[in-house]
Amino acid sequence: MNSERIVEEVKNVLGGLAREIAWRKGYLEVLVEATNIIEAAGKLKSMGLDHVKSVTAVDYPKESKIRVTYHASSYSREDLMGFIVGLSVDLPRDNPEMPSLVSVWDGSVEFQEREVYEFFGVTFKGHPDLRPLLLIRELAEKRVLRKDFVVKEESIYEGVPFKYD
Amino acid sequence: MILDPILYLIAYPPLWQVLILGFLGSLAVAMVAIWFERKAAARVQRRIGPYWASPALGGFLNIIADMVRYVLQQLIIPGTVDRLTFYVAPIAAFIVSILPVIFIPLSSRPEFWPVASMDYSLLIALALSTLPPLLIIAAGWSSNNKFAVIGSMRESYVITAYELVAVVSILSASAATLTFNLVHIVDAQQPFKWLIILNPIAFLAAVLAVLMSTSAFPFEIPESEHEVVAGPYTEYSGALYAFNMGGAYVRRFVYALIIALVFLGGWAPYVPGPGPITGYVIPSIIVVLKALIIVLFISFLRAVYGRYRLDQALGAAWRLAIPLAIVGFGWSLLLAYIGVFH
Amino acid sequence: MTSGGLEAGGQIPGFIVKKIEKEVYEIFIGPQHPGSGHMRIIVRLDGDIIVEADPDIGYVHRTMEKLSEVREWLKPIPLLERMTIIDACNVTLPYVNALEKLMDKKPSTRASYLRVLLCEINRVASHLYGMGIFGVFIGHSTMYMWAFGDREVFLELAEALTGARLTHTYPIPGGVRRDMPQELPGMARRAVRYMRRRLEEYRKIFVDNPVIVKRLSGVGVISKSRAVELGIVGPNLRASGVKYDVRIAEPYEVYGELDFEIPVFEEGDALARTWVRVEEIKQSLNIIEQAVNWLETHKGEPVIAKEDFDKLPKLHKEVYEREGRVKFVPAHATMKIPAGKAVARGEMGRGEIFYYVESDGGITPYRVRVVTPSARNAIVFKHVVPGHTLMDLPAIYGSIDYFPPESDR
Amino acid sequence: MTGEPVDRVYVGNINVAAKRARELLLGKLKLGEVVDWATTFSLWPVHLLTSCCGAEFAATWSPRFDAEQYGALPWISPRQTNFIIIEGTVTRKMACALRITYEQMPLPKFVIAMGACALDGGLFYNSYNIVKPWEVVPVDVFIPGCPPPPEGLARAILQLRKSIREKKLASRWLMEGWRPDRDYVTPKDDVCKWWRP
Repeated sequence: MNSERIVEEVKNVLGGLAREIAWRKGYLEVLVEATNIIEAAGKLKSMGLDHVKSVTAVDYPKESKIRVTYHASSYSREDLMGFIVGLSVDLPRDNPEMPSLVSVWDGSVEFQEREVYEFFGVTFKGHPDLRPLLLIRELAEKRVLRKDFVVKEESIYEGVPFKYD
Repeated sequence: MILDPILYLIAYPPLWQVLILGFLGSLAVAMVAIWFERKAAARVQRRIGPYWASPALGGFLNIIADMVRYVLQQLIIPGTVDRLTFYVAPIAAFIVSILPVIFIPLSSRPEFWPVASMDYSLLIALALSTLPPLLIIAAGWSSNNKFAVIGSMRESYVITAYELVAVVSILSASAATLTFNLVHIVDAQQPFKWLIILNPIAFLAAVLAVLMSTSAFPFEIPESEHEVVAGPYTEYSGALYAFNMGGAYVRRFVYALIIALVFLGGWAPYVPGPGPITGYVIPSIIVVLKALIIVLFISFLRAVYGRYRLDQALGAAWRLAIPLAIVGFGWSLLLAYIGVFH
Repeated sequence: MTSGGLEAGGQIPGFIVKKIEKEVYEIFIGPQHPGSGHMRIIVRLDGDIIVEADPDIGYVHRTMEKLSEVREWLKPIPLLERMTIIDACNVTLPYVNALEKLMDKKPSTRASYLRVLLCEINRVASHLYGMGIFGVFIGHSTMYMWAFGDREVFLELAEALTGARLTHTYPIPGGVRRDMPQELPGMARRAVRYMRRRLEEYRKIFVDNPVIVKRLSGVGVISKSRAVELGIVGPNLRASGVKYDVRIAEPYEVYGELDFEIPVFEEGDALARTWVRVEEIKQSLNIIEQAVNWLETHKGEPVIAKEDFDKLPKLHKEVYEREGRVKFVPAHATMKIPAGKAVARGEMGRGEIFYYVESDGGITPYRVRVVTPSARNAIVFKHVVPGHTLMDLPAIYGSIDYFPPESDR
Repeated sequence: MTGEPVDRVYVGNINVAAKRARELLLGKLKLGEVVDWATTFSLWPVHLLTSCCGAEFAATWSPRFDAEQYGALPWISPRQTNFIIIEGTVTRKMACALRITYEQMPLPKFVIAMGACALDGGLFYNSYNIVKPWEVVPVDVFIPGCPPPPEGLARAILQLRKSIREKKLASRWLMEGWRPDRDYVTPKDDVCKWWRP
């Protein structure tokens, strides 16, 4: 299967749900609304993307949003094994909240959603066991992977303010 | 004379036996066993093992260093334990482990072993050797530690499995020789009518029982460190832990002594003569060497096997070892019927 | 078990008194426990049966994702390899691949072969590490010692190639740091011969040992469909019958040109997972031989990308000619990478590793997301362990080859 | 015995007796040297893995380096050991475990800190989740390196043995109750705070 065919198939499966479909380096990014992400995920799963490799969250303070991407791929369909589809959703930065996809992708997202919860403060509604995984409570409340949590850095750039407004 | 009773008391043979053979002997054997266990495992694993403590002795002094360190370490008594039981259980277990030695003869000369020549010595020795596990369970229970409690529970499961095997397989010697007296059992095997040759099934069952009773590999289950840390001994430190650890090796040695007498012919083919050298020293050395072979064999298994799961070990005991022991017992009755020993 | 004082609200320092459900026995395995490694598993027992297992990880969380964001592009390489110090090339290679995707740079073929060579050496060492730990978990200390002793052979090979026992920092964007020394092919062939002989002895004492077989078969069974749902990776996945390996699914470097097989077992139990590792060691030995043969016959190409090599000053070229060692121009330290998002994945010894690297055009990464095989296998504790007896826990733990620093990052 | 009232039992002051016995054993009978010798050949590290230097810790006991020849044997439970090897970084979660393990061990006890991370944080110096181990427990020997090779760890064990023999570290606790060369390090803030409800 080549890359055009997979774009076509994803477009067919998702129908009007996808706001934007574009190739990044190494994966196909599909942007959907937070409200219909469960529907979109279910459709992708029925297409054969049966597990999630990574639940990636990126903080964009300039645009005041957090983008959560589910990098899904397939174990059962051999022609899909070589591709990764990223199902993305943009969340507001001050109160990020989205439905949990544990009901769709089961164990493969369970711990990673807990990670995103503790690092970014994204609340996953419907997650069976949402509590910090790696961090202690005190640090989890600081949302350490957001850009406004700054760690000190001693380097040749010391003194230069290292800030993402 | 007034000295006579004192001399008699000091030279009272059972006391000597407990003091010399029982305490010092078992201690020495335990140390040799631990040293051998570490060195043999190291050899199989292409290592050196303990060495620099005494290069000439192959690192044997290292075991003494460990012992000294344990005895003179701080003794921690956690605040949550049941104090009396916590102190008493390991010491009592150690003493009770040694006690069967009183009833184990090392020579057929009655002047050296007045108690041991009694008619039920095998029965009493066996009965005493089944006591220590109860004290180990008490030690684990009094520790008020979850791992210790689980270890104690496992110990109690294992007891129920191996005790019948140990008693039946060792008593099959009595069935063959028609006596409970250990001296008579050994004498009946003179010179080469050893029960290991005549009844190997019972011997096999007895060795299995010893493996299970002293938590040797592959049945090291009550102290299986990857689930229950040190099992019943988790909270013990310093000298009390040394008692616990030494106790296991002493028990192994005592069982090995009984097996050496019952199955390996004791001091046979040697016939003890008069006098202390020919009547006591030589036969006892023969017996201890035979027992030592069994102990070292058991120690060596550590390098070869992993450990069974609890249910598998219990299954092996109930499905394999108990039928084996009963078959061995029946085989002994057959031997008695034919009249091999008489 | 609790005395009256505790129930009455007495507080002991370091202890927490709380009510737990009746008839359920809660034990905390780890982090100081012979059977836990650097993590804690909270196990609830009903009798001897585990009814609930809750992995409490994060004891080795060293915040690598955050630290990568404040270091220049090359500096995360040594940082990230600390998370799986025993598999250092495999764990950093996808990060380098992601950078290469962003920069549109291709490494030279010789560099690709050198990377593959080190990756396979690391894979063998990593599998031996896993098998050794597994051995000691089920009470077989000889397996531990043998595996760790033979692992030294491959560490020495890696040391000859890169100069470091564990932390190689070998791949860099566009190539590798050093060329292969003269004596390496001979060493590698000897090591391969030795390891093949030793695998036969492993089979005798461990994999075919009756006690071990009885202990492992039928334990921790993960069915094919369940393995896919849980998203587990690596040998654990292949032991459940899923033929998935990144080296086949999306060949990176020169894996597409090499000849090797992916061992797949159907049983899905602890024994099958052990067998997968043994078979993978055999395949890795084959790849090492092929890579060494290729490298011996194709000399002369630089070990970094052609356009980078041409830009090197004269002195650096001389050093390369003399010592086979690439010296960085200082510009590397502050290089900028075009903005974009890239994803790269690779097959480590323990399974698939996934990198998401985002650049905003600056001198540091904007975001580095890494999902390691152990992080994805951790779910097994929660969903597979319940229902087994307590004595099966170390068998399952060892057989999935879980390495906490890798999972915690 | 006859005729005298038996209403009083005379016993010695047990503290005085213990002190005298201690002085006799350690002063006249040279028991201290035996203890020091025994401890040098019986340094059993507890099974606490703090970070990735654990890979080299494991290799130190492997056949090639075989630290057991010095009498050191990794053992299971802190109650029965006398020696901690801190393998690299100590995170805030692990600091609690480290402190509890240290406190559970019987005296005399020793600590070796392995790796650059245990010195000042190493590569992770600016991480938000690490603590310096020397703020949590007193450390006897530091080993630099990232990770230190097995030879380094073996050498640290030899160094520790040397200082035990020279400074009589193991026997002095019998006399004085605590190691005289070292203050009792207590963490500034509660390392187990995260765990308490």
